[in-house]
Amino acid sequence: MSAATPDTALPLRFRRSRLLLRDAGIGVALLALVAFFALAAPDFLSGTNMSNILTQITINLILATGMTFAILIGGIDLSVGAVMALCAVVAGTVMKLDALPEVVAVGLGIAASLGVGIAAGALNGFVSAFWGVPSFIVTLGMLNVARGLALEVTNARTIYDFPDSFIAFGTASLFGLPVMFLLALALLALGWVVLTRTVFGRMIYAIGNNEEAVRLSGHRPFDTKVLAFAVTGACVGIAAIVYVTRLSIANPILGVGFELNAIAAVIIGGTSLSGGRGSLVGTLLGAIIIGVLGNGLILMGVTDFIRQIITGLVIILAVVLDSYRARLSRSLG
Amino acid sequence: MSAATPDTALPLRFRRSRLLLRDAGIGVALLALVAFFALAAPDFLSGTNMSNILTQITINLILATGMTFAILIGGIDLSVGAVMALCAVVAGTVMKLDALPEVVAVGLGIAASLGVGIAAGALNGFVSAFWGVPSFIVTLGMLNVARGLALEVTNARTIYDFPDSFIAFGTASLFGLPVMFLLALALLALGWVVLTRTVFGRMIYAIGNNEEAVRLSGHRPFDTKVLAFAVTGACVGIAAIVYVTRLSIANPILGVGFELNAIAAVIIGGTSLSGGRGSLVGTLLGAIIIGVLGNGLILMGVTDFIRQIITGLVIILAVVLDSYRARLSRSLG
Amino acid sequence: RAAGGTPKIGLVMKSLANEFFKDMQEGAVAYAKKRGGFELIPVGIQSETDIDGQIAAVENLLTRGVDAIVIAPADSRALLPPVARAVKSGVKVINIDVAFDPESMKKRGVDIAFVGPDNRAGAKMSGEVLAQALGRGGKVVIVEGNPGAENATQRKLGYQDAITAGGLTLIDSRTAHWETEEANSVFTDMLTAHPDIQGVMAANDSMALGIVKAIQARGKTGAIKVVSFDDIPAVKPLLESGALLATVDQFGSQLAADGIDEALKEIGGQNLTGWIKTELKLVKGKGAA
Amino acid sequence: MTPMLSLRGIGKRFPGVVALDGVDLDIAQGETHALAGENGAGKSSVIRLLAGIHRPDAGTMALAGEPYTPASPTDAIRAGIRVVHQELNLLPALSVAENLLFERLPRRALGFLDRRRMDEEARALLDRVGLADLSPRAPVEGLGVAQCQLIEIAKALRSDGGRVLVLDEPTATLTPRESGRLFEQIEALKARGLTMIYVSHHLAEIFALCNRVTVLRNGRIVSTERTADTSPPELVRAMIGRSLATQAPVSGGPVGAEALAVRRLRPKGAPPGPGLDFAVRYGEIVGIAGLVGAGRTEVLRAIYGADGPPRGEVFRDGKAVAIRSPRDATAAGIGLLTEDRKAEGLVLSMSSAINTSLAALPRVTRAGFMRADAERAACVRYAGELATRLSGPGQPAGQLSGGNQQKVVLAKWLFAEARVLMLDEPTRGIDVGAKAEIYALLGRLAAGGRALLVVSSELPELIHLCDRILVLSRGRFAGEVARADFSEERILGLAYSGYMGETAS
Ligand SMILES: Nc1ncnc2c1ncn2[C@@H]1O[C@H](COP(=O)(O)OP(=O)(O)OP(=O)(O)O)[C@@H](O)[C@H]1O
Ligand SMILES: Nc1ncnc2c1ncn2[C@@H]1O[C@H](COP(=O)(O)OP(=O)(O)OP(=O)(O)O)[C@@H](O)[C@H]1O
Ligand SMILES: [Mg+2]
Ligand SMILES: [Mg+2]
Repeated sequence: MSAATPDTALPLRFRRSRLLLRDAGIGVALLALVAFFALAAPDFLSGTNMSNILTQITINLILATGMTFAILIGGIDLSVGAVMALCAVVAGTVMKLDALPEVVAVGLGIAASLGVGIAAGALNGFVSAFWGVPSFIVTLGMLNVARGLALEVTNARTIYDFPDSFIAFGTASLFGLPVMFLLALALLALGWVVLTRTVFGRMIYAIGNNEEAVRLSGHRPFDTKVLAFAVTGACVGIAAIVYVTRLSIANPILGVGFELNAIAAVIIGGTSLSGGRGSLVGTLLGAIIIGVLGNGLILMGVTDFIRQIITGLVIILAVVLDSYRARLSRSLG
Repeated sequence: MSAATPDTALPLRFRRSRLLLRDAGIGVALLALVAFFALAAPDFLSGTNMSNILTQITINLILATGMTFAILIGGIDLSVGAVMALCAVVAGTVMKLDALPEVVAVGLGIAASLGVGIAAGALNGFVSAFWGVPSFIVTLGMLNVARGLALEVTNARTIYDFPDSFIAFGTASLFGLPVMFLLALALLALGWVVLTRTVFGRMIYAIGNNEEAVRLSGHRPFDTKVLAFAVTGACVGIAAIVYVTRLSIANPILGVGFELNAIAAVIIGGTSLSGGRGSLVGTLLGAIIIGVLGNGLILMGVTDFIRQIITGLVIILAVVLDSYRARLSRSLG
Repeated sequence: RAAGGTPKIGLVMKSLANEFFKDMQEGAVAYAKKRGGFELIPVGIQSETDIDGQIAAVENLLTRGVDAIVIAPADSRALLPPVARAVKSGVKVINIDVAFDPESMKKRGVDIAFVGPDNRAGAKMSGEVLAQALGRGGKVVIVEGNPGAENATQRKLGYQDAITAGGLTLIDSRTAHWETEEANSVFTDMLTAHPDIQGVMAANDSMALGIVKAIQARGKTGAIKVVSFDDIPAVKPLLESGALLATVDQFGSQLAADGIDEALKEIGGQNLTGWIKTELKLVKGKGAA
Repeated sequence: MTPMLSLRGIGKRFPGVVALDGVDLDIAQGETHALAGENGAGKSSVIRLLAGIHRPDAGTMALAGEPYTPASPTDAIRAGIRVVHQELNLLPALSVAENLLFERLPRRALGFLDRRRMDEEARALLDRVGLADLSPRAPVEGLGVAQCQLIEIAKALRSDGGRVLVLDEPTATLTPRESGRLFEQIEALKARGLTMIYVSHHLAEIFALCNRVTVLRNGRIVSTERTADTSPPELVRAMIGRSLATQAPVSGGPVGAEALAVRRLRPKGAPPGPGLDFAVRYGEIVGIAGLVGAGRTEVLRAIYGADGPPRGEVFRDGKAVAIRSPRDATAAGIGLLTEDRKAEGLVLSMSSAINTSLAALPRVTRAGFMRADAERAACVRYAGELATRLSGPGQPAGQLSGGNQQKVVLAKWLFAEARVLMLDEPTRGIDVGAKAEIYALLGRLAAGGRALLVVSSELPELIHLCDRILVLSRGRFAGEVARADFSEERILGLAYSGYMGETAS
């Protein structure tokens, strides 16, 4: 005999294909949706509309990329919308400093947005990891703090009239695709590499899986947690810049409810709310589903209230479909 | 040895006191808060103000009671605010049916609200348990469906002018306490009995901890899950009635964001977001903390934005304090 | 009460996160400082729909023993019970911004004076500028505020009045919940579905900002005309460039101050009722007739 | 010579439990030192102190003469102490290689994983524990308990076990084949002069592998002796304070009617073929033997409906029953004690009493309300019968020692009183004294007319317990052995047969 574990090869191959299928599951839901809208709304497949959809999902995609880090490590970040507003108004304030040359002001503004985002994220991570308190509550607190700060620093006013050179980015295109979307995609790809190819990424999955086991292996989950939330925060900072360049305003009440959209993209994409399982590929698909749904129903001329009802139903349907895919792949495996 | 349980009596007493301490932890935070406001805002401790606070937390308390069931079993219900609006407008519509005698119409309206709430909750539970999909997404979908339906049935209009006999309940007092608050308290007490003393409650905790072990012990977690979400829904139906009797209107946009407040009360109260751990006593304290905070800061005359910032900080502080309590009780134990 | 020193006036606002109400409150505070002789206690609520929070605010003001309340109600009926209770306990109440429902007031046996602009008339003024620019048969869409919000309803009605009067064709009407980003997305999609849109009526300036960006992104600047409501500072450049054809200033910063004035009159013994209309001004952008 | 590890006056208390009390222990450089003792005696507690998970309340530790005060597992690992804990601590969503190398993932510049080196290192480690055919890139979830245990062991073998290698019941889930492989590794490490601490309830292993053995009882040291100077019976006496009567094989009662039968049963992952046919009668104890991965667990799970409706037919009392889920199975009077107590058997954070009653709630309820006293009484009763060491019925199952957790799982199924009881590795981690009690208990159950189906990786256990043994090999029955023909050689021969291609014996 000696063939110790004789039939492992087979299930392994199965498992590989199962992984592909896993992402494909929600992809099928997306394809179905696209096919439906292509038939139901003539303009849906047009180039402009595709480009519009990509523009519309850009901010959610960036936030969801960051949110994926927080959720994978077993946490959640409810503060992204409010912190985004804070980032935007801080960046806006800096960019409008007359004392500085335009380029410098814009550069500093971007840096400030990133800085605020990272600081808020790291603080979320620090408080929840250091005192071992649920990130749900910590980030709920941060939501209030950030929103209050944003209102306080602007006194509830909208900041507007930014340098044209900066605003131009918001609507620029490259190879027919919105530059901002390409940026979001690049960020997602970077995140994917980090999550799947680096020690930091593996640590995130590991902590989300079994934090105790990570500790027993001689690691300190604390550092990784703080860093993961800082990544979420960095994405928020970037999203804020994208917002300002696209809409050329920064106000303290922007981003209300964006956290739910971002979380929805992550969870529809198959990432487990309890951490440790999921991928950014899923998040991309999840964000696109949400975007396509909003766009397609308007193109079809569905009225507001009915649109909201259908949106709810399709979100549920997508994950239900996904569960059949999971069952199928389980019975195959 | 074989002396199976040598020192049973001692540790049991230990455990009892630890449990008390567990709830006490967040209670200490509450006491500190009350003491602070008593000093900082002279009117805070007045009878009218106490009664105001109780009235103000009533709806959140009812929703949080229901939410505790959903979270303990390992789920969450994001749809409570929207379903509450749907319940309210359906109840409102029924109550205004001219064909019916007033008493009958009011009775039917209350029944309708409960019915809609229970149906929505059971549907949430059914979909998430049957297809094994995260309740986060299912209830997010339900949020949209219910809100859309509420807007559609009312065409975004407010329903008003309810029978006085019904409205009178909203402001009635008993022994100097608001009747509606007493109702909420009774509901919470009932929930506490169900959770701690019945088979159903036992199942909820066990499933929240380890669903697989429960299933393999020969149970069907499915039924319990559907029922638990139906309880959440029933609480929503009751909250809707309280809303209507208190504010004497029913409109389709009421309850926006109420889910976050309810979840916050539950989590501040020490219930674990991943299920299986927590108590309604904690939820009560959590809801009171949120209520006292909002009320006290207004009485102190803190401006709105600063108030929001402080609210955020205190929420974080409360759970951090609670973590010290947990550490303390662990080291005692 | 007034006998015991300077009168206290509570000012109950809606969400101060809204620029309009923030202006209003600041105007009131400035006015209080200028005029003197009374103490002003301003309070706000977290969100537009936080009726419960506003009731709590009213109750808290009563706890603090104010002599008068100036209120911008979050709901035209739900706030009446506590306010009516206040009136009956001798507290003077002045209603600003959104009027209490007359029937409900009658039922509760109170008649509270309303100081505020006519949103519907204002929207009609703004809409008429668009009607004039497009001529009869012009194809327009409305981007609405929060469904169920009184202002949103009034402004939509006003726009519809202008559409009827000007012979315009309304091809779509959707909500963007008062938000810039959502308005940008929603209008972009409306434009895809109806490439022949010639004009937009936005229920507030924040949404107009997003709509103008969507028009620019399509390269249709000038081809699609926009009117809106509020006249916040951020739309100044749009008015100057003509990207925004018109908006309406309802002098929000004076509204609360006016309300306080009336409240002081009541404390002084007068009894005010009915609608004390405040000024509305049409602000025209470049290119508007 | 200074000992490698030295413990002086170590004490550790938990609420209501004194886990360790004045423990003095010296582990010499290069020796393999066994810790023995009943369930809950404190063996794992010693190890958790060494591993930096807990801190002693009293006493001092020294490593190679230096004071040793680990504040966290990190410190312990830095000091060169490597531990295979009694319970699995793997990361299910991560790959085999990542789990193996998790303490220090091979990295390149910028924190990138060095996947090639990872595969290579992982392969080498898998090789050493006999998992050569497992792909390093496969995720750990979906692997059997035994494979997971081997991965835990392989993890600790990296860098040749550090300075001190601690193995806490490493063989509890392994069949003789894997255990043998492990012993080869231990011998090789011994030859290199590595210091080891070895915990096991299998006395034979202790005598075969270890130089000295320390016996713990109730948190105190009873004796430390060279294995050459003692004997298994003496050791047992030291552990449980009395001799263990040599036991006659368990004898069931008079064999009755057919209680459970399966026809053409095809469990999950079963090879193509006609499926399995067998029956168990009332009063009978039937064993299922096989190597790890032979599919024994899957047979029990299939009958129980744990993976959905079974493919094939199941008969109870001669009548076909439709089983779609475990609930149908329990309704038909079938119980299953699962193999993985942590994930499938227990609700760890809830009390022992709650865990005891979990499969028999109607027995402790009245009109939908729990009868807490009845529940506690049941827990106390079974704790007595199984000699479970717990501080009280309220103690959370997760705070019990491994063996005592297993006893609570057993208590759950005993309390449920299923007419047909299937047990998957029922004595995993249970001490010798209690094991004897449990065998007697199972015998009494059978004598009382129950039908028992037992899966075990310990052949002596099956031989002692069963009336018949079915041998599974690669998902197929390789044969059935009657009590008269029981021998380890015979059964092992059959177990291997499926892996020998055409020349099956
Ligand atoms: N975290 C804890 N809280 C309370 N009691 C504990 C805790 N950990 C261990 N104990 C108790 O300490 C005692 C010793 O447990 P330990 O795990 O050391 O036993 P063991 O000798 O390894 O037993 P086994 O052979 O069953 O593994 C047990 O009574 C156990 O219940
Ligand atoms: N890589 C794998 N992929 C899929 N299934 C596997 C894989 N390895 C093992 N299995 C399944 O799990 C079972 C292995 O489980 P385990 O190692 O516990 O062996 P067992 O015979 O089922 O039970 P026991 O451990 O009691 O011997 C195999 O029978 C096989 O069906
Ligand atoms: Mg142990
Ligand atoms: Mg097995």
